[in-house]
Amino acid sequence: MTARVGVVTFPGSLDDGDAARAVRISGAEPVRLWHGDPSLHGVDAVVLPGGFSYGDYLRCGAIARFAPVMETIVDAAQGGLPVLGICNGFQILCEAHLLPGALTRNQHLHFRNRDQILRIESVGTAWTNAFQPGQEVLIPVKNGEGCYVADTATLDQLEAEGRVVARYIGGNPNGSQRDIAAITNAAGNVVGIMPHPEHAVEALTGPSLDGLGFFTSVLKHLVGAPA
Amino acid sequence: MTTHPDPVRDTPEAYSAPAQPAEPSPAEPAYTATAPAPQPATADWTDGVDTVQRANGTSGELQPYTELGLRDDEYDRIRQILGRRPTQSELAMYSIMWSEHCSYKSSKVHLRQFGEKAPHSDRLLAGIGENAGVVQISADLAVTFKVESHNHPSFVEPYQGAATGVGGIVRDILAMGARPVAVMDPLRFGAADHPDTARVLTGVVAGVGGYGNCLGLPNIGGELVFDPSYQGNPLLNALCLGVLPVDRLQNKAAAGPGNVVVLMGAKTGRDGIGGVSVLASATFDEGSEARRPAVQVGDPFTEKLLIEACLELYDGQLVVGIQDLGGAGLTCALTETAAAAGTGMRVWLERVPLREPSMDPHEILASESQERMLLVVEPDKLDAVLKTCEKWGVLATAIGEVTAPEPDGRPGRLLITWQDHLVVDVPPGSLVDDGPVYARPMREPADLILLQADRAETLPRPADPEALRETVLRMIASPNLADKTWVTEQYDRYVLGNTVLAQPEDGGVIRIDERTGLGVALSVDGNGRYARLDPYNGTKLALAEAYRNVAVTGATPIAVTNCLNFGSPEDPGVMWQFAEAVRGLADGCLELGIPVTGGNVSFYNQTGAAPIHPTPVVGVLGVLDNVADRVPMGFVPRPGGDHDQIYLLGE
Amino acid sequence: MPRVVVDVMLKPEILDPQGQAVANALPRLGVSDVASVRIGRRIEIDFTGEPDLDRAREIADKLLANPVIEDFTVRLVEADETADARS
Amino acid sequence: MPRVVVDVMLKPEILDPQGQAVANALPRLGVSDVASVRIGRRIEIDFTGEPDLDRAREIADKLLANPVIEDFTVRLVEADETADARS
Ligand SMILES: Nc1ncnc2c1ncn2[C@@H]1O[C@H](COP(=O)(O)OP(=O)(O)O)[C@@H](O)[C@H]1O
Repeated sequence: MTARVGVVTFPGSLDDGDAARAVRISGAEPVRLWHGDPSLHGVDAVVLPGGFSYGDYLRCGAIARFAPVMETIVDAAQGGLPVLGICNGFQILCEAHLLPGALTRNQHLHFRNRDQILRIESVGTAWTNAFQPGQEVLIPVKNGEGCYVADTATLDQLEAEGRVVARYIGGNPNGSQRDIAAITNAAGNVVGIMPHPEHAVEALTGPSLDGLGFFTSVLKHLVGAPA
Repeated sequence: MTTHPDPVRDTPEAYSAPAQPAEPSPAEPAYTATAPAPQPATADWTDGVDTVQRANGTSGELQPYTELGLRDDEYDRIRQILGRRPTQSELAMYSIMWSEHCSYKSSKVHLRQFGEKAPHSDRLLAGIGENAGVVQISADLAVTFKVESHNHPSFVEPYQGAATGVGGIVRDILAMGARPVAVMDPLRFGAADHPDTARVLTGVVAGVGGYGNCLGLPNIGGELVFDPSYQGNPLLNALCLGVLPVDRLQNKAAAGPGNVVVLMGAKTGRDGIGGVSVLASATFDEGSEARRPAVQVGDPFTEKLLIEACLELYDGQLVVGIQDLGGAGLTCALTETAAAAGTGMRVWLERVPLREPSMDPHEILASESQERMLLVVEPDKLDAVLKTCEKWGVLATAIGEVTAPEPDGRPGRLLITWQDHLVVDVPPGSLVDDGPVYARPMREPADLILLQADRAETLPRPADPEALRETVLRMIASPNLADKTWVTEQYDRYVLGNTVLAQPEDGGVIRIDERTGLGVALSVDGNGRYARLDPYNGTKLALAEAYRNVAVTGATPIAVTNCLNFGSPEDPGVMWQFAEAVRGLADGCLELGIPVTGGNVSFYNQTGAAPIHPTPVVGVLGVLDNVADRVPMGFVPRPGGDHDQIYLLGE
Repeated sequence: MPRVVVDVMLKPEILDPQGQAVANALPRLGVSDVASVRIGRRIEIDFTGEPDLDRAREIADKLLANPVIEDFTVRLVEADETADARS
Repeated sequence: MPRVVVDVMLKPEILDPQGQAVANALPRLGVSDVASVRIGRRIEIDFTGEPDLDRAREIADKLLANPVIEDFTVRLVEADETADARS
């Protein structure tokens, strides 16, 4: 049976179609979820896509956190449902307190879009088990508020527990503390990542195929490979 | 030095151009940086609104038409059309629709060459005269594209000016039934090291990025040129590309008497009504100018919802006609939709949702508030339309209905009431189609001969390797040739997942059909310095460059759009440059065998009496049957160590 | 040492998409008695010596606000006061 | 009718790149006596009825500020006062 991976559309979501395409290319069935519908329609995992939910006018992700679908997702995530937040999705996960810390304005104050090398630091999550530890991957970043911040205690804890999932290599594009590009919760089922793996799944349109690993990881995870 | 005779005279003698006093209208009218002229003491607007009935009884009342940019003969013609003086609201509407920006009164006589010289094309589903040209690219798919300017606002408030420039062209594309899928941004700024360039450039780039990124439209190319001639008048041109199934093509005609007229999107506020604020009623206190913002603020989030809601309406076949609200707001949308169908329209203006309740009828009609569309809907589909809008959180309000043409077959009339007072009663076509047309005087600029005499051959040439090296280094360090990454990094080029080529490639390539690989290539180019030296060949050169840039991606060029940025048309030298540029583009298109499908004219780009370099910007669109066959710019290393041969084509 | 606070708000007639987005989100938090929300910037300036209001006004006019679309006010606030009041 | 003003500022230990950019630009305007600039948000809330400070505090806590990185204050201001003071 093919896995069903939900992709949430908030008003202002932009990369939702791309996330659904990536799910399809990885071999799963994408299921579109609507912000106003609290039901997850029985999906096996959820992607919160990139974009500017609600215009990102107050703080990125601040308003989306209160969407009806998010209440269900927060509960399900606490129960172990794999959830991947990409860019705006990462911001929403932080705002919803599923992940610690916050994403703030890029330190150079500009939106930045570039092809970025990341090092996968943790392969123990539901979304990264298909990578090798320390593997370097090429994935586009594109964000205006991607600078990850948290207090020192939180950062130290993330490091100590192996919850820094990916780091920027060869230049930090937004000033993130400790070059953090992606983190996970303690259980490893919820991952937030600032770069866009869904834009690195086709040779024609992406800088690499490295993004596919995130989506195949969750399939592996769902068929029972230990996370 | 030659003086060209007026080539065309198709309007009554009174409306062909004599040497006339300067018009106050700037290129993008209704937009003013400075406070409008004080209201003439003679105007006596009483407490209430200026109704048709009142206008009938006060035919001698003086009206501030000069301050609104209308000439004596234009005002007389309005009175002749109406058989009375116009009401305040009508005067505002005529001043807007007969402005250079909306009526193309100085450019029309030249632009018609694009139609006359156009090579035949079976692909063209909609051409000049529509919101944007539509070109068929397969049995069931079409694309639409157009480039427009938002130059003056981008100088005063660079971020918002640029942002709303992108927003405006996106709505043009949306109105054709298309999903917007990419943008491009040809830009011109003053000298790179001028302090004000830092303000304008950073603001404009952030605005183009801020709006486009937030809409989820990949930016696939553009231009960045520095030249002192743009110091006080930068150019922000924005191009948008859209895709539609052939059978989803929309049009703006308000057909079908009894159909409902729906205003959709943002609330209407006092945005950009500076141009008509001389009509403010006498009860307005001093300082009321402060309440009339000349710059609009964009709301890309609302526009994104507008796009999704409109596409759902099209797919449900819920609309008969649709028109975006741009620079001329409701005035333009109401008159153009009615005129296109030959119908009349009845509008209850107090139903328009307002951001500020105290607005007067003429302000509502002139408002340039962004993120709005006008729909024509069959009554039994109204509920479904409102429901779709509600789903997306977009405001939609029935504000009027389509009425029948006159019994004798003449077009219907546009009747607008404000709380049961009739404030507008006009034939819509008189605003849209019967505006003044001028064949303005033209003269080759006096300095052209000298400019042309100063030839490149007289420049010192590098004589030895060291000098050559130094020249090359100087060139690649010059702002116009240097790396553009600082700009392009601020734009999302990945969103939607169909960008096959983007910066720094010569042309952008977008995949249109994921199953077949069908796609299009686009390039926009212009060269103001060349056009200054020779506007005819300079424009051909811009066309040829865009054509080549598209061709080298592997695409077959099939259609052209353009944005003609010039100084004041009242300057015979500028008018000559304009005429030469249009002639060059039309001839070039004929030679290359591709049609101009649409475009935009921006006049009055000058600082004081000094015009910018004539800057025709030309966009060319090509088709690729399979985007996998695209040819990127870089030489790709061959597997197995085989070497490629390199050839130089051309002279 | 007192600090200078510059408040920059969009002019009342200018569209405020941010404020609008927040106002639209409030009903979901169970708040129904808010008529309008406007969002602007608060800028706190600390001078090395005596706070200089005129200087601050000049900075606001040239750098912090665009007078075409924004209004600003400049005032003195006790520094520790603002910090203390924060929750 | 008084309005509620919520001031949201980044916590002192969080880097404020916007404020820093302004501070760095000041010498070019000939200003050399500014020690620091911090930029936050000022949010003006008008209630339909009596302004409700507790309600406003709740909105600020849940939505307007992110307690991980920001502090806020909530206070009442006379509406016309704020408007008058603007230059
Ligand atoms: N330089 C030009 N070349 C070709 N067509 C033009 C040019 N300028 C304007 N047009 C056409 O004239 C019509 C009116 O233009 P415009 O007023 O810019 O459109 P809109 O009403 O969408 O703002 C459009 O169909 C446009 O394509």
